Amino acid sequence: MANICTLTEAIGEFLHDGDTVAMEGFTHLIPHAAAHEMIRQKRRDLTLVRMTPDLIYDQLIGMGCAKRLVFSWGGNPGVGSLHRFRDAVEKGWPHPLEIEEHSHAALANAYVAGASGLPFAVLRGYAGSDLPKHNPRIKFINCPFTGEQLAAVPSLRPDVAVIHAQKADRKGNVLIWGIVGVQKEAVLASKRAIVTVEEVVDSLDADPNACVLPHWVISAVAVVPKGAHPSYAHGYYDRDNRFYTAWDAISRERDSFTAWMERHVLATMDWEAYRKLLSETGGTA
Amino acid sequence: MANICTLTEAIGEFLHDGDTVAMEGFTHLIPHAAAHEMIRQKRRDLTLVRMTPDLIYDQLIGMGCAKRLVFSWGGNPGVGSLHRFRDAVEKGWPHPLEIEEHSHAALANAYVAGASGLPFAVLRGYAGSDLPKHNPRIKFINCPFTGEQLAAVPSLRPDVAVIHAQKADRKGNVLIWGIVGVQKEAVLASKRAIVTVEEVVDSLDADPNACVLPHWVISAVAVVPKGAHPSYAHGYYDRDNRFYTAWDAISRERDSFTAWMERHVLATMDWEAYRKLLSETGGTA
Amino acid sequence: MADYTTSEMMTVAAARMLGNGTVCFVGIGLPSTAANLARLTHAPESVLIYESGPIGTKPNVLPLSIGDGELATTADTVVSTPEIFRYWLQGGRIDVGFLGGAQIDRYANLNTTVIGPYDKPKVRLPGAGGAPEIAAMAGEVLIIMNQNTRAFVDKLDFVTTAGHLDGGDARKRAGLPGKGPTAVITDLCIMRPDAETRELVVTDLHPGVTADQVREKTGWDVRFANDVVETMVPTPNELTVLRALLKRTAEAHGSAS
Amino acid sequence: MADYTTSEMMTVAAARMLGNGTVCFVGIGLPSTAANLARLTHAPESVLIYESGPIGTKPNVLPLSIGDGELATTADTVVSTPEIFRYWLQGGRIDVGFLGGAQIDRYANLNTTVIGPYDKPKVRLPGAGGAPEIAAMAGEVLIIMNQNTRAFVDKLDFVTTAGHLDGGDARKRAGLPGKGPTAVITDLCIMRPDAETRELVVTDLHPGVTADQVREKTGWDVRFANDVVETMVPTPNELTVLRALLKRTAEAHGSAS
Repeated sequence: MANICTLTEAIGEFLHDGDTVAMEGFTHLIPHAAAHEMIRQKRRDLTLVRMTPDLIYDQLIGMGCAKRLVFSWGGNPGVGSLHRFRDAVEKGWPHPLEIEEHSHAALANAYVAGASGLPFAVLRGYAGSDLPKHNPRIKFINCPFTGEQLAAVPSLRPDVAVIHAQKADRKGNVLIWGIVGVQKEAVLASKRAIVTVEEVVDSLDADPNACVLPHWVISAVAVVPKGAHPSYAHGYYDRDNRFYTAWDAISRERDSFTAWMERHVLATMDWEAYRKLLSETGGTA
Repeated sequence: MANICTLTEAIGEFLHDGDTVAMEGFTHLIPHAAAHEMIRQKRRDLTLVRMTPDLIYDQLIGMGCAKRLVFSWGGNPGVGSLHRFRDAVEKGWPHPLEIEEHSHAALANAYVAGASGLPFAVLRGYAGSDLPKHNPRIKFINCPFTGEQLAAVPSLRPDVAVIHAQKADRKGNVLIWGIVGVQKEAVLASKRAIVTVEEVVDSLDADPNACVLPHWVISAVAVVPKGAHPSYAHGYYDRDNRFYTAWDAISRERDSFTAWMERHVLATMDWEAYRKLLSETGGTA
Repeated sequence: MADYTTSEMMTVAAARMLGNGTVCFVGIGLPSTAANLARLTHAPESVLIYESGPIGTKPNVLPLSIGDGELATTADTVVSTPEIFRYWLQGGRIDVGFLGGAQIDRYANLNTTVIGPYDKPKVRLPGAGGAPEIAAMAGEVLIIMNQNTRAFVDKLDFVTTAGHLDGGDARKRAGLPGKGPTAVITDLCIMRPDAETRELVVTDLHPGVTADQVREKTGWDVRFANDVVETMVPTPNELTVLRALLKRTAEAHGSAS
Repeated sequence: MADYTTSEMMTVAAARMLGNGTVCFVGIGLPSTAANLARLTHAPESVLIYESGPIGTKPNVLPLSIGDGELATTADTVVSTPEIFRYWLQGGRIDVGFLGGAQIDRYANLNTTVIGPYDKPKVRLPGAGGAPEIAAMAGEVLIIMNQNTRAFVDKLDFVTTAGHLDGGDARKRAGLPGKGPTAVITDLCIMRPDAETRELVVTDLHPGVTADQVREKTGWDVRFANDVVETMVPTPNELTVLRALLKRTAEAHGSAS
């Protein structure tokens, strides 16, 4: 049975300095509350894996939690650049960030391979691209039957997956629906899994073929309402597009970023306090 | 948009002599009506692919439709042997049957690879088994990153997939639920797809993440109520376990098998006439 | 004294092997009966998975086929068959694989493929199904089979599914991740692999069964542990639950149209 | 005369490229606007697929992100992201890939990775996303980009996504299955690859745009077809539908909390 506990306890117990961490959610259900808690608990030297680093990793990178980033598209969706990501890559602030860069198809396949207990993934990918020249973890192999050349990437086997989901039942079985992204694969590829949920219910009332993660593959479930904000939770709340736009200004300069994070994350006790502060200050500022 | 037509037309137009045909359904939703129509239309020299040949291929093999069989478990589930399959393999009746034999894991992976446009599948499989000694289409490769040895099988790319589903909408979008088996992969691995359904409805009313096959990957949809019998259609009718038991006696001898097939399949015009005859003769005899 | 059958003894003995909370990949037939008996008695939190796709299924009646609707209706979730083999079995999520077989040898290798030569079989058996990869990937493997000299043979015509291969560390050398078979439960006894040689050794005799009876029904010169114990007789509760399960099952399947 | 903007002309011209019934893998931003305009005008049966998982989506307002809830709510079905890339894109089910880009060269190769050296970038761009495999696997590729000399460059610092590589049959030799880019639609013109060399050639000029204007905004010595045609101006219906779509979108996203 999954451990149903607070987010503070979940991060404290199951996510450690130096871990390889996959926090997934494809614009939907991004586990922002969990990232804040990692920042509060001052996790360091993390290898962060995520197809789209997005605001969630911009914050972790800017706050010095990350040593290495594995990713495939690093922008602020619909807005522009991730300034903290760029500052780390271009200028090494707050410290240099190693990057391992892939395409979406390759990372999606690498998660599938990880979930499948395989050491590598095979895909029709990267032909003609310069990415393999700069990433030694992209190789090419030949089909043993046809001789065709195909790309290969190592599977992802993170120490911890962190995701946000709509709901869990009292045993810790978790239901995700809508844009399900790569979360099931991220959880099953990882040694441990932390799930934040909008609510815990008596029964999931899920379709037989819905995306349900059984409790016994999950280390901890924490109830964190609105825990995906500014991302969204289908059926609960919409994407806060204004926050994504506001983030561009907040994060553009080191000082404004640091001041915002100190006030909103480090100086708040938990996600509830942060959300309260945010509502008092007009949502973003 | 998928062609909504009769089963006679669907088999006539999209399934030809010499084709490689995958008829899937994992004890659930086995497309028996379509197999009868193939027998009526006297298809020959087929390569039949199916994880569990089951009664459906026992009938096709015994009626001389098959040249080759690709499979991973050939029994009458819960009852015993498939006598027509055994007679073909052991004694070459009605003519010799080439076999390509795999494990379930390998065939499931081969369908996935086919659906994924890859020439081969990689799996942790076959270690210590004698199967690779007798099947040259099982090879072993090494991971380009770790050097580990893994099994490889060619992907399945059938000419036609044939499946039965609960329902389609008027455009030909198809919904499958319950035990979904390997049907989505079989359809997407194949060049053409024929789907029989219990009913056509105005709207599928499906969960967002339900197993839906869009109309534009399907060649033809035919409405055939009870078209999976003696298999079952979840939400419509149960598995006819008595028929599976009765099949053991019907199929044990060549004469009784041939007589049964002639009377029930060749002498009936279509599935509706067959079902009527079956009900008049007490369900099996 | 014995108000139970040898078949009931076998099923009960096999069921007891499944610890509570265990994630078990269940084969159809005898393994399915035993796994569900475990779930309905001492192991209510065990998680049963069938290769057709149901995860955490709690069938009220036993499935006749590996993909009965009852398995889907009572499951925590139902995934595709490729997902079962890829993410759940090969992904290393299974504690126990519970298998039957047509033939077994002293190293718990299984044959479900052919009697006689592969290309000219005397008897064509159903084939591998999920067994080779279940036996390879599960943390450990339990095998349940009726014991007789046609089934317990000196040499297999065909190794469909690797147990301990030719013994010792052969399994590890072949790259098989799981521990392999840890017990074979029959209608007469329980055998377990020797710690060194991995040859099956009789460790438990069911009540009233003699060593000679086991020898008669085994196709090799079977070894016995120094301290063979007697299997505990089925408890009244085990028998009640098992018989009710089988009765419900017979009623449900007999009345299926 | 021109009661439409250059941006509207670009979007309308791009939308017209999508045939009805086409299965289109849609990038976010300009491609998404154009694809949905096509769907709402001449191509109601086109099937739009986004890499986040929605298949056959019919959003009433444009998504701001690639995974907006609107895409899921209005889709025929929503699958996982791995499935999108594996079964649908790599499986060869996509007719048209519709992409944007930061930089393009004369062979329609795209850079969305870095300006400057990879290990010491002047500007770190977002990266590949789905583009390399979309451009590889889709039957053909349409590219929509605003035209200027920072974007249309003589030499890319980094080839993220292969168009026609260095021209001729280079694409085929590199093992890329699809036909590659068949048109680049900008705010000034439409370019298409030469049948032999695969170098982009201006084939259509938008109304009022001169060849010199295009030359000024292109970082290489751009070629023109012998028979350059003028793009048909946006029809009243195209403009009405586009403007209503953008208005609905602004209202929906502005009011999001």
